[in-house]
Amino acid sequence: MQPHVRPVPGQFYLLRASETLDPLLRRPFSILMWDDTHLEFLIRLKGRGTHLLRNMRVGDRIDVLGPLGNGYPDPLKDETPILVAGGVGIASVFPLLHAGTRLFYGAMNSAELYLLDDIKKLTGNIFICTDDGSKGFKGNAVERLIESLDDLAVAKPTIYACGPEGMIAALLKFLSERGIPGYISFEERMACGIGACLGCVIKTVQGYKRVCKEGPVFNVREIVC
Amino acid sequence: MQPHVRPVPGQFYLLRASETLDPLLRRPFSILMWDDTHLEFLIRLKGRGTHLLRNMRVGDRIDVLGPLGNGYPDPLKDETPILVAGGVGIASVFPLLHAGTRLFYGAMNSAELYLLDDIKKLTGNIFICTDDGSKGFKGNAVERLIESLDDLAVAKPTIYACGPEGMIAALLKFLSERGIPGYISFEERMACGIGACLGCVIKTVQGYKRVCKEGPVFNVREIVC
Amino acid sequence: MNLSVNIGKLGLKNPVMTASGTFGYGEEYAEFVDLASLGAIVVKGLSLLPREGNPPPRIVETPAGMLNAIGLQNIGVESFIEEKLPFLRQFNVPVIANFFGDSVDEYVAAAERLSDVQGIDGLEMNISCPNKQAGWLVFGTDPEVTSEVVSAVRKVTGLPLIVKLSPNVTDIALMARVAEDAGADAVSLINTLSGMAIDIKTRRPKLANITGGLSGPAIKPIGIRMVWDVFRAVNIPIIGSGGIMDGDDAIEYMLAGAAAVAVGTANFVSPTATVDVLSGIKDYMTTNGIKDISSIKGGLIWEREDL
Amino acid sequence: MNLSVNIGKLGLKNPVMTASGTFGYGEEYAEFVDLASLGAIVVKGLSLLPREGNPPPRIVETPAGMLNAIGLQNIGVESFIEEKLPFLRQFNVPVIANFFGDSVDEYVAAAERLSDVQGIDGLEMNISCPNKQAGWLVFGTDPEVTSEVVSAVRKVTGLPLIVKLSPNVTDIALMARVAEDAGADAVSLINTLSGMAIDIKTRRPKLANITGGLSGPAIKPIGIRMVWDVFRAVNIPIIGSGGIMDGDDAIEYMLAGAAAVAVGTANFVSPTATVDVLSGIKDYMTTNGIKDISSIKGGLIWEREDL
Ligand SMILES: Cc1cc2nc3c(=O)[nH]c(=O)nc-3n(C[C@H](O)[C@H](O)[C@H](O)COP(=O)(O)OP(=O)(O)OC[C@H]3O[C@@H](n4cnc5c(N)ncnc54)[C@H](O)[C@@H]3O)c2cc1C
Ligand SMILES: Cc1cc2nc3c(=O)[nH]c(=O)nc-3n(C[C@H](O)[C@H](O)[C@H](O)COP(=O)(O)OP(=O)(O)OC[C@H]3O[C@@H](n4cnc5c(N)ncnc54)[C@H](O)[C@@H]3O)c2cc1C
Ligand SMILES: Cc1cc2nc3c(=O)[nH]c(=O)nc-3n(C[C@H](O)[C@H](O)[C@H](O)COP(=O)(O)O)c2cc1C
Ligand SMILES: Cc1cc2nc3c(=O)[nH]c(=O)nc-3n(C[C@H](O)[C@H](O)[C@H](O)COP(=O)(O)O)c2cc1C
Ligand code: FES
Ligand code: FES
Repeated sequence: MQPHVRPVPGQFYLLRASETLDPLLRRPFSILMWDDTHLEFLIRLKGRGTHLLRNMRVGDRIDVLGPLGNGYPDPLKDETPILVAGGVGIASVFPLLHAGTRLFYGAMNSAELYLLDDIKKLTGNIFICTDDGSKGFKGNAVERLIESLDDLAVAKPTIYACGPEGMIAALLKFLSERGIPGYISFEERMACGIGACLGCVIKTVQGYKRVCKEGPVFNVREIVC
Repeated sequence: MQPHVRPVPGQFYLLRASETLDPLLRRPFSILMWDDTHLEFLIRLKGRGTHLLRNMRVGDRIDVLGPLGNGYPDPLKDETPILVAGGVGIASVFPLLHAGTRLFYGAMNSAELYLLDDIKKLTGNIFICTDDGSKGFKGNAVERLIESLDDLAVAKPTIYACGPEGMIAALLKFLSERGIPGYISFEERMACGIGACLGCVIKTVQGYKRVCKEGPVFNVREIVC
Repeated sequence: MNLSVNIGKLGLKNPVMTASGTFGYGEEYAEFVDLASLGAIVVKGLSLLPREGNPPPRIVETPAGMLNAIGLQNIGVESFIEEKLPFLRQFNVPVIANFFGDSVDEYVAAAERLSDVQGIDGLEMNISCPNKQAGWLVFGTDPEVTSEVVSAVRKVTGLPLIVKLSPNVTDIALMARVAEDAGADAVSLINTLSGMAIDIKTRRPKLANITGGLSGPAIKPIGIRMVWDVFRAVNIPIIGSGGIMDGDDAIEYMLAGAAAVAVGTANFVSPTATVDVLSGIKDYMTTNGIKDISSIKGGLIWEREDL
Repeated sequence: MNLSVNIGKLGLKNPVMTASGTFGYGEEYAEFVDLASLGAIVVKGLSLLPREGNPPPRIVETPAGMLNAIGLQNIGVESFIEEKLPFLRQFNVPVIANFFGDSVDEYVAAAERLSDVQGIDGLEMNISCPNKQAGWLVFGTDPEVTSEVVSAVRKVTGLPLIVKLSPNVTDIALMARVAEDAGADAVSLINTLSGMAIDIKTRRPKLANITGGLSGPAIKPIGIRMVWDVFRAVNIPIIGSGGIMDGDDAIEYMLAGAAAVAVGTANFVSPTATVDVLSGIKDYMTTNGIKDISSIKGGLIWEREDL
């Protein structure tokens, strides 16, 4: 592999495993880890595209486009970043983990909690939750955040989050009620990934914005639910 | 693999390697060799379907439909079968080879002559030809047949042939001029392979007939050029 | 689980039919499929007299689809009745005769003859073929001609009459209304889209007939849209087709408004496609707690003011 | 090797154009493609005033294709001229402004304004959009309305005028003749086919707009057929599009009658698709000893009496 443009946390790549005309479009995935010659992704099997990726073998060629999108902004000096992830959304915030970073991580059940060992190597401040209680707190990551945030007593908490729709909706509600700043990585169907097709928009206070170009990370203040 | 219906020489199978919707249709291939648990094919790389077949690896699932079509009829008691093959057409007549069978086998060049070692194990009566003279007689298999047939002085020669269009046309002309009987395996685009779509017809004296059902082997007397 | 549906007065035990021209006369698939398990068998399009069809090549694969220019080759109404129908009558499955003509008179004569025999349970008129009297015009693209030919056939048959619409039109809903007004008991759509492919090496058309009909998964989005357009325009049942490969595709057509579905090109990809579609439909019903398949017809949830 | 072609009085250095709406305003692809190497850049469809477009989801993948319902989101003619055109003018490449309106007046006003500035080399009218005055009717499906709107635009512009035809019609050749008679210098086809997809779990349309436009390889056979139909019907040049993924596809369109080609959905699959198509065309010319690309236009070899 050739040396590549280094991504920043929260950016994503478009991958294509298919060599035929079906499936046709590339699939977007957040960058998980990287070094000079490797890119690593965490991919949850969903439909045809991810299954084709799963069936690839060492030595197969994959078509990679990226890094794309904006990535997470750095927290201001006096802010304390708090990460919130749901399921495979951990991939997006994982590169933000540093020694001691606080992470609220939830999933439907323990089988959908990924990378726990890698996470634990980086930080002990993890709040694990599962909907079915099979691991950690029984409930979702946002409920846990709401319960714990005041107790944590951190200075200027700033949320960095990625997860499924329901979690994001609850999070947005909480952050806006409490006036807490935050950055959330959004998902939308994509074709081009480079801002040309206008396929991937979400509603913001300034009208539709492209998840692949102005996003995937948006300031919570921009978002219109 | 489950025990399968045993094919007869000249029959074919429809194979499908693709698991996606493109390419969509199965591809027809003559049966080359078989036993209780194996089927063997000789496949020349042509377009997308054959390239997908090539990329398969041991353990991959392949979708197999067959045996299909009629296959070659047995020669009559007093007839002497003579096989004529062009390039990959050898696959079709290969199962007819017995000790001593006469085979005229031609190709563009020596690289497109297949299975020579296997053939030689079965018979010494081989007449090899290449268009470029890189192996054997310089010229095509039909020219060679025309030149040699009388010298062979066989009783009631009956031709069994499979090969490219040009070769088949020359062969049909020669056989009809000389009134020699013969059976030729034809190729036509196929969809269903089982006689339902009427996609694979060729012109015969009794109107269009289906290569997949009434063929692929036709009596030379039936064919309208 | 109730899988039965009605196409006019014709009751089917389940909504999975075969698409004309892709299932031969039924017998070709008998070794792969229990014919009695199907909702109905629609046979290859028949004309009054036998037809030779087009010269080969008749088939080309295209991206996620195929073009065909069979040219309506068939053995003719009489041979069908004598040679093919007795086989089909052995099975407990409705037989629908797809038919066509080059003139209104030919349509009428074929319909009359087919209505005259035991063992044919319904007629499907294919109006996607050229009208000899009107030159290149096709019966299924000019509303007036469509109305004339459907009305004429309606007069001579008491069998359930399905009109199979051409998708090569500006306004499919209009064509469906015309068929309904002319007496059709149901409409069937979509037939193939007119298409073409060229061999760039030889510079010749890949089909001897130059153009052909596009079918297969490639056209499914167009079929779904047209069924939905027609569903909002007529009161008679719709038989949906176009790229149905599995049970999920069939459900998609039914949510758009189809009462039943026809499986076409999928039979070529897998000879058990029809029964696989049926078991996929059952799986969906089980998973989603659906007791009666008819309850999902037109069940698309949507809100838009401008439609 | 001569790759240059003419679209009316507009000379292109090669026949590879971008398809409107798939190449943004050009700048999005500047890091992947040397814009000056293209035949022409056709920008995203512009309206007099900016448009918000449809709510998401706007995109669905389909077998060998995709549906889009962007809803003609664009920054409007004025912002285009101020913010986007200066960037494009840096490159030695013709810029074609694709535009549309909800009424004849809006078409005329947009065309007038776009004809008024330096740096726009041609206009492409998209007539596949709904006509507010005529309810659901689309400018591109009723010959009388098409004639009216094209004539009106022709009167106010001296720029080469390309009319982009809708494929959702019974007779595309008729629509092309209407455009030619109304003063078009060229026609461009095909735009997307109207299609739809349903999520069977939620029973909702996969696109917020319910229906969308089908593009990509799936529709290529329809595009080729329509270009061939139009080629035999008009004398003005044709810009072919619909599923062009590589040089071979482009050659296929040119053999059917296209003078130039537009690359659309392929840009999403590979951002270098346009230049890859161009080099594929060159390879074909080399392999086949073709000196002048124009010599293959309409070079399909065919014989049939009934057409
Ligand atoms: C910016 C971004 C980052 C992402 N990062 C990750 C990640 O790190 N790991 C991971 O497992 N998944 C990630 N996803 C989701 C991932 O893109 C989808 O799961 C994947 O595209 C599904 O493809 P499929 O063919 O398996 O599923 P199918 O459902 O068959 O896909 C059909 C179509 O829908 C699109 N699609 C389906 N689900 C989504 C979705 N959630 N978001 C956007 N498009 C979708 C596909 O791209 C495809 O075009 C991310 C999505 C976005 C937008
Ligand atoms: C009865 C029969 C037996 C055959 N036996 C053999 C064999 O033993 N070994 C072998 O290498 N080839 C054989 N062929 C030819 C083989 O089917 C084609 O080479 C193959 O289908 C090409 O597929 P592709 O996707 O690689 O090529 P593409 O050109 O991409 O195929 C496009 C389409 O055209 C069809 N097609 C292309 N060439 C042919 C052809 N010659 N005949 C029929 N359809 C064609 C394909 O099936 C496909 O539908 C046989 C063909 C027939 C009809
Ligand atoms: C090879 C072939 C032959 C067909 N013959 C007929 C026919 O005789 N009469 C008819 O009404 N439709 C005919 N059709 C159209 C199909 O019945 C069906 O409407 C169409 O193919 C779309 O469905 P599909 O995409 O599932 O194939 C034919 C289609 C194919 C592919
Ligand atoms: C996302 C998208 C947006 C499009 N926007 C426009 C547009 O604004 N104006 C227009 O005339 N055509 C538009 N089109 C149609 C394309 O220009 C092209 O005609 C069509 O997609 C067929 O070509 P393809 O199959 O190569 O994509 C759009 C197509 C797509 C996929
Ligand atoms: S995916 Fe095309 S603009 Fe975002
Ligand atoms: S391939 Fe269908 S009839 Fe032969």
